[in-house]
Amino acid sequence: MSRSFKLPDLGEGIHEGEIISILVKVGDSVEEGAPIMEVETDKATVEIPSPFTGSIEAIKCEPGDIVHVGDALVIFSGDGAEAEEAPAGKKPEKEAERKPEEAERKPAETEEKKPEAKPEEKKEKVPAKAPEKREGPVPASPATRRLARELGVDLRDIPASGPEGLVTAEDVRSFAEGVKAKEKPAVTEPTEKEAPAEEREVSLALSPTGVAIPELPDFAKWGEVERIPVRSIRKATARQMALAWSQIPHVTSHDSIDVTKLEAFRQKHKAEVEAKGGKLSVTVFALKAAATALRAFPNFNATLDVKAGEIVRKKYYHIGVAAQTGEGLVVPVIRDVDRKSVIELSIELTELVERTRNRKVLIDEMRGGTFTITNVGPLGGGHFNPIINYPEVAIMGMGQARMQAVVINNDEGAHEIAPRLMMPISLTIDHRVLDGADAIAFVNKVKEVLQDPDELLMAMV
Amino acid sequence: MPRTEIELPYHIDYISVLDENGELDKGLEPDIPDDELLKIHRYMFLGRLFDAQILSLQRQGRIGTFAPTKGQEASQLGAVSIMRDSDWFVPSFREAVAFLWRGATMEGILLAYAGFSEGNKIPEGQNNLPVAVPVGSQTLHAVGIAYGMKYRKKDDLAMVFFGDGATSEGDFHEALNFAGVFQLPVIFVCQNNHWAISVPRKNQTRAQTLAQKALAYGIPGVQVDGNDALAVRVAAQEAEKRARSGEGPTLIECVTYRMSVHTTADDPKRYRTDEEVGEWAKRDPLERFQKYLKTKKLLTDKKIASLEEELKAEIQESVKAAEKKMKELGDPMDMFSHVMADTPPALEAQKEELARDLKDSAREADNG
Amino acid sequence: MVMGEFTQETDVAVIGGGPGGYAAAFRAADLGLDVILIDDGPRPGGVCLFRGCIPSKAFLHISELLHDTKIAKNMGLTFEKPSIDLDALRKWKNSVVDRLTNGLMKLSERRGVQFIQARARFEDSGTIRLQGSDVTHIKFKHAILASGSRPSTKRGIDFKEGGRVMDSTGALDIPEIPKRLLVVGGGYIALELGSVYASLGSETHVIVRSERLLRGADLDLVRPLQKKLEGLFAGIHFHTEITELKEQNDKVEVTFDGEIEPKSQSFDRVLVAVGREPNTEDLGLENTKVKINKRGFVEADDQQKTADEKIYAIGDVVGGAMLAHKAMKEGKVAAEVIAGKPSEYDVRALPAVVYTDPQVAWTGLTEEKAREDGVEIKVTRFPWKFAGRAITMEAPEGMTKMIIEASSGRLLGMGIVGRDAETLIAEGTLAVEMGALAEDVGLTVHAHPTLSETEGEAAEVFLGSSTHILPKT
Amino acid sequence: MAKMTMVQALNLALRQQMEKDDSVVILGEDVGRDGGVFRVTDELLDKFGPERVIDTPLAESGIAGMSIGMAVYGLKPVCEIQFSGFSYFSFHQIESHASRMRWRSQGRFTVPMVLRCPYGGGVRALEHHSESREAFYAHIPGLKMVIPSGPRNARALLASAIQDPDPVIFFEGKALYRAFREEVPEEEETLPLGKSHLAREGKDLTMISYGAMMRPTMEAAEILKEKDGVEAEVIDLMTISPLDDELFTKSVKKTGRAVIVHEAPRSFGAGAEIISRIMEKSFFYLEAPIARVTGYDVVIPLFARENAYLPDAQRITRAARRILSS
Repeated sequence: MSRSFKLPDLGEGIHEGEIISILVKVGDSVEEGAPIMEVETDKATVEIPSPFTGSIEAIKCEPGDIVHVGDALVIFSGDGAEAEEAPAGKKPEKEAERKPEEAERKPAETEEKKPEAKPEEKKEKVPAKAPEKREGPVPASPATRRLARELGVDLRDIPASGPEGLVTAEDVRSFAEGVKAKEKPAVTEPTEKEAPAEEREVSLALSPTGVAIPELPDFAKWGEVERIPVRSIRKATARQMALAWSQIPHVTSHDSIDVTKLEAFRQKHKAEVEAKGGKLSVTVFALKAAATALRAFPNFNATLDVKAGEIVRKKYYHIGVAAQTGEGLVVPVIRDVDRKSVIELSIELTELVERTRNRKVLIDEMRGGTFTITNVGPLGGGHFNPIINYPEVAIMGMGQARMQAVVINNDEGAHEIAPRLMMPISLTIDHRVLDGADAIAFVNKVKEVLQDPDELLMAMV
Repeated sequence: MPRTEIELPYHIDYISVLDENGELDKGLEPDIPDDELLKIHRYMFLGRLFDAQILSLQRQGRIGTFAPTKGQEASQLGAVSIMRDSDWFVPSFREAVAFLWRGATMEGILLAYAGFSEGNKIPEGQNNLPVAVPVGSQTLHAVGIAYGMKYRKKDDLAMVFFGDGATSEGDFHEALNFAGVFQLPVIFVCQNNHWAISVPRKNQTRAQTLAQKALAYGIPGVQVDGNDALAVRVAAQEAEKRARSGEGPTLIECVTYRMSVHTTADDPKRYRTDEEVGEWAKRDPLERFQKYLKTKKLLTDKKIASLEEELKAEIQESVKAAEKKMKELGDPMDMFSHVMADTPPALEAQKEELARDLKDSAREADNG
Repeated sequence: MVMGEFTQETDVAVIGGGPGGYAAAFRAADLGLDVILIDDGPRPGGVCLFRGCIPSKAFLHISELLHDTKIAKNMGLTFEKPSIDLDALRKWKNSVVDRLTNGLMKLSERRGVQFIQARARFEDSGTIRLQGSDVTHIKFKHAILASGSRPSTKRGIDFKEGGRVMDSTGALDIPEIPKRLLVVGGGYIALELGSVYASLGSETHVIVRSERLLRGADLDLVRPLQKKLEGLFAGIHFHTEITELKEQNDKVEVTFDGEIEPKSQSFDRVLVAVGREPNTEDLGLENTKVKINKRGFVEADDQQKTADEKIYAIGDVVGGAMLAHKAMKEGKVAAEVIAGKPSEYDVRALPAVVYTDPQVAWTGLTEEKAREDGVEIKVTRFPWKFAGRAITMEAPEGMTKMIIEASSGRLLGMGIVGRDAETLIAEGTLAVEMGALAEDVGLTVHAHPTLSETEGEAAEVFLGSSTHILPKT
Repeated sequence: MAKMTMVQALNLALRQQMEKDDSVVILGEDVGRDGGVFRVTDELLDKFGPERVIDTPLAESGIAGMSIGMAVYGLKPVCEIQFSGFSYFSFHQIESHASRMRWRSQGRFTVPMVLRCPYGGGVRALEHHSESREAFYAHIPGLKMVIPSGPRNARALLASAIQDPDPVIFFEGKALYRAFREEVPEEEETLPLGKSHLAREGKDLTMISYGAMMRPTMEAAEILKEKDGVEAEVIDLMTISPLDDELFTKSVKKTGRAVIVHEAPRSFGAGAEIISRIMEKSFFYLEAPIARVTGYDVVIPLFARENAYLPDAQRITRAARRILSS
């Protein structure tokens, strides 16, 4: 019996994905749980494990396809138990034994052999059917017969996989899918008046704000253009950003942090952390500092529930870290930052970023953030205006730390100009929930922690 | 098959206890305590004097249209005097005396007749319905009230007053019929004063008595000398007993006479003779009752004279109080009170409109 | 109502409150449609509950009890001759009917189906006129005609209500236990009711126009029944008809033509059960586009649609097997089609049960029909004398048979004669509907000792693996 | 929720109010044993007994007058006049007493009674059985005049009417009694008296109606949408008096056009008052004359001609098209 594997519901409203790669081929034997393909969704690239043990009978998709939840992707033949017990090859043989028998039965014969099973006079009701179809009642359970009616297919057209020509529900479904696939082009042909459904879907996905999108001019008038479909992560980013921008009144506060001491501290401990498998980056310290500040200012660790008219304060500190990947921006989340040591965070962050870049991060690992940090420093850059990761209420961005001439108070309390390593920091807040003063206070707290590694150590407790 | 006479359960009695000359039928004399007799007399007398006072005020233009009660004091007091406070009094429009007995104030009555609806206000605790002008229509309200009493298992009763004219109205018949069908504690008191404005009693019905109307509805009816407070009282007591014991309603026809005008706007000389009025004056209920009380040694001429002084003073007090009140009342805006429990928006708008108009009128008057 | 005519609008008006009608009404209501169910009885139930299946089965239960007390003697139990209180018996039957119909009334209420007691008549393809109810008209989007059938009168025999010549309705009142009863007809109603009367003590004679009993059932199933009935009845006469029938005050004089002697006899009562006729008259069908076929039934297709697009018809009135469960299925189909579902009547195994002693039941294809249609079949039989459970019940006359497609081994039909055939037949029905092979039934474990084992064994006979029957060599 | 006809819904309202409050009593002709000639009071006699479900002698004035007395005494009578055509017998009780007892007694007595009567045409009845005379009652200060348009609002409005401290005249469209069923929740529902209901939202045209005429009006709105692409707003007055002019004057401000539908004769009918209010409040927004689709100023014809008299969806649609094109 063949079974089809369908794109499962990946949760969080994800209903489609793009096939990135297929890791198996027809004829392969696959263990349950082994990866069979990679699918990129709005949120991430995920590896899809095989739900069955069995061999691949057919593959219904190819890389680049956009597939929807419920679409059949791969057809497996045989069930696990049988495949394991019987030596390979035995089963096909058995099937081969039966098939000729079935093939031998001529339509005329079948007609005689398959009388109207109903004992009453129902015959007059049956309208004449096309001659090439199977005649008389096709063996199938009542539920299967109903399914066929519901899917609008004629039982007599369906190749039977059950014993002695019995049509199963699975036969009906896969037959109906085939019919649908064939019919598809005709159905989706756009009419002049209405934008194709697909197009509307795309624009809705990119712009969820409900604002009408003005017509674009024909750019080809002015020169050559190329059109690249917006997909998956790019699409998700576009939607998320437009949503945040339209919903949240953003205010960004800029400041600079003297990280001279921190950098010294970092250099000192770098090697020992590395030995444990982590990378002691500035982001790790920023995570810790942010957690400290979030605990001090709970309204930053919150969401505005507009419908309920309430601020939802979260009692956990899961901080997202923006990571640039080849496909776009992805924000994996580190849980319970406040309860983890710098070393633990270093290891976890390194590993998470690695998996993110390799598109191995799980969707669950990108959910549940309460605050986001985006550190563009490694790439360069100074102050910038980060956009809040909706429905959070604040995001902290860091630029590249640079040596600058800074006026400081020396030990005698006098002003002097000194070279200091200054890191630009930008904090964007949701002005519905937070005010400018809150932003300054939050940044000050972060500064306090990052300027002085001793403070940082205190925060780790 | 044979033609036989149908025996009806009721027949019509006529009751008279005290004749025109003050002669008494001892056997029928009701047992009324002395102080109550004196109280009845006091109200009879007060009613008579108050009536005259109102008439005089009306003639001076100080109050509006009024329906005098003169001559009908015994009909009313003989009946209402049996009532408890928890009983309900359902008047027509000529029951000022009964109203006073039931707790209404002269001041209120004066105010009402002077055109102030506030005078009609029935204080909490007084189970009196306000004056009902559409003839006979109030009889049904007594029936409804009595139904409530029966439903709530009270031994109270409702007493409704109306005149001879009302017996021609459909509502009167419906009321008697309903009360009979549901066996309700109602006493129907018909004050047959012989005149429905200008139409004499004989033109209201061919029937020999009004009391006999009860028979058609299967309830007892009785005719009494309505100018004989004792006779009315006897009939009322019998009706009361019936009502309180769940035996249903009674119709009492009090044969009396409207000694005065129908209302102050009426001129009876157009339709009846002075002789007729003179004949009835001889049967004046007040004089007869005074004779009776004198015989019982409860009253003397001297006492009557001093009582008259006292009552007149009381009336004067009331007139003064009422006239003072009239000056305080009269804000036209008050017409919007007591329309419904809540004033609907459109009515609220009309109210504002009147307020504006009043202001504008005042301003124009000032300027003009 | 005193004044005026009151029209009510509804999605679905169901005419007839029998099993087909109420099943249709309930299904339609469950699918979110506004439904009115009309019947001239006081509650839903129809012939089945008031004058058919249910009361007759109540009585048959009694005759079964009577029978058991008799065979108990063989087992060492002796009962006194039972005394029969007819009034109490009728009262009990009525209480059974009341319980069931009241239950239906409650189900109607709970589902929001409005039940109206009235006689219905189509005024046009969208309107029904009602007689006897407060609502005078119904404007419907769809109507389901489930008006049912009534005992046939086509042999020209007059029935007077309460007379000595009874139809099944009259017989179910059991006005008395007649000393001599003549039963006309060899169908299931005749045999069931005849059995009841015979058990209660009537000397019962059955005459049948044809050469056999229970047309439609395989003869090998009928034979054990016939043998037993020959003991219960005073006589069964085939090829026999009535030529004259005179109802008198205290008896009925009957003259026969056929295999019976003497040719003139007198009976206390006569029960005529010679089929049923559809109720198509007085329904105003002429005001609609509904078509009636030559045999008098309303024409309806697999989706129960009539020639009038707004009107559907189900149950006895469309012909076929006049069975409550067929009507119920058709009712559901009609309701689903009206609700826009792709439903159709595609029953392959419609069970039929005759509640005599022994019971006869069959489902799917019969052997006779298969032979008639030239279907290549194999038939297996398992006689109950090999079944332990049957022996413990003193019911060895039973037999279970299977009609199997020769080429595929697929089960096409099943037949049973014997005790409790009514329940046993369900396995066969399910197997045929599922397209099961005899092999499937044979490989299915049946509890021992039960009568259901006979089904497993009948299948195993086909496979050659029967335990209690020697394999054929 | 159970589906009910208006008759059943009204019955439910009565039953529940009687269960809740023992001062609620029912009286009228044939309301007891017969359950009312339209069965609105069906089975209430058995449930509440003859003291609370009172079959009265045949006298409408008696029924109304007695109800007034009961109400004054503290009961909450719900009286039934068998047909509105016979309510004129009781008219003077309503006008002379029920409506003004509160004023006359200066607030001491109120008359919390409900006078129910079937009204309107469309059921092929005899003479005097088909009139729609709500204007008579709407004209009387101190009275409330309520007309439901379907089972669910009928139940809620009747419950409110019974609970109302003032007398309510409650007209029940005979044509609606059994016309259709609606889900009516078992739990008590009320609707405020004096509030109209937005039955359908639209922007091109305002249609104002009530009672049995809501059905053809809604039907017309549907036709206008399907055939003309016109979005008609439909307002169900539910209470005729006191008239809620807020909703419809606001709607007319939006649409600029109005059609009023009632089966009562046109002159001095409810439509006249509605138009006056529109003139007072929305005059400058009007873009076309206001249309009235009503019964004519004739005695309502016997049923052979009744359909021509009663407004139907076609007439309403035509009127709407006329004002839409002007």
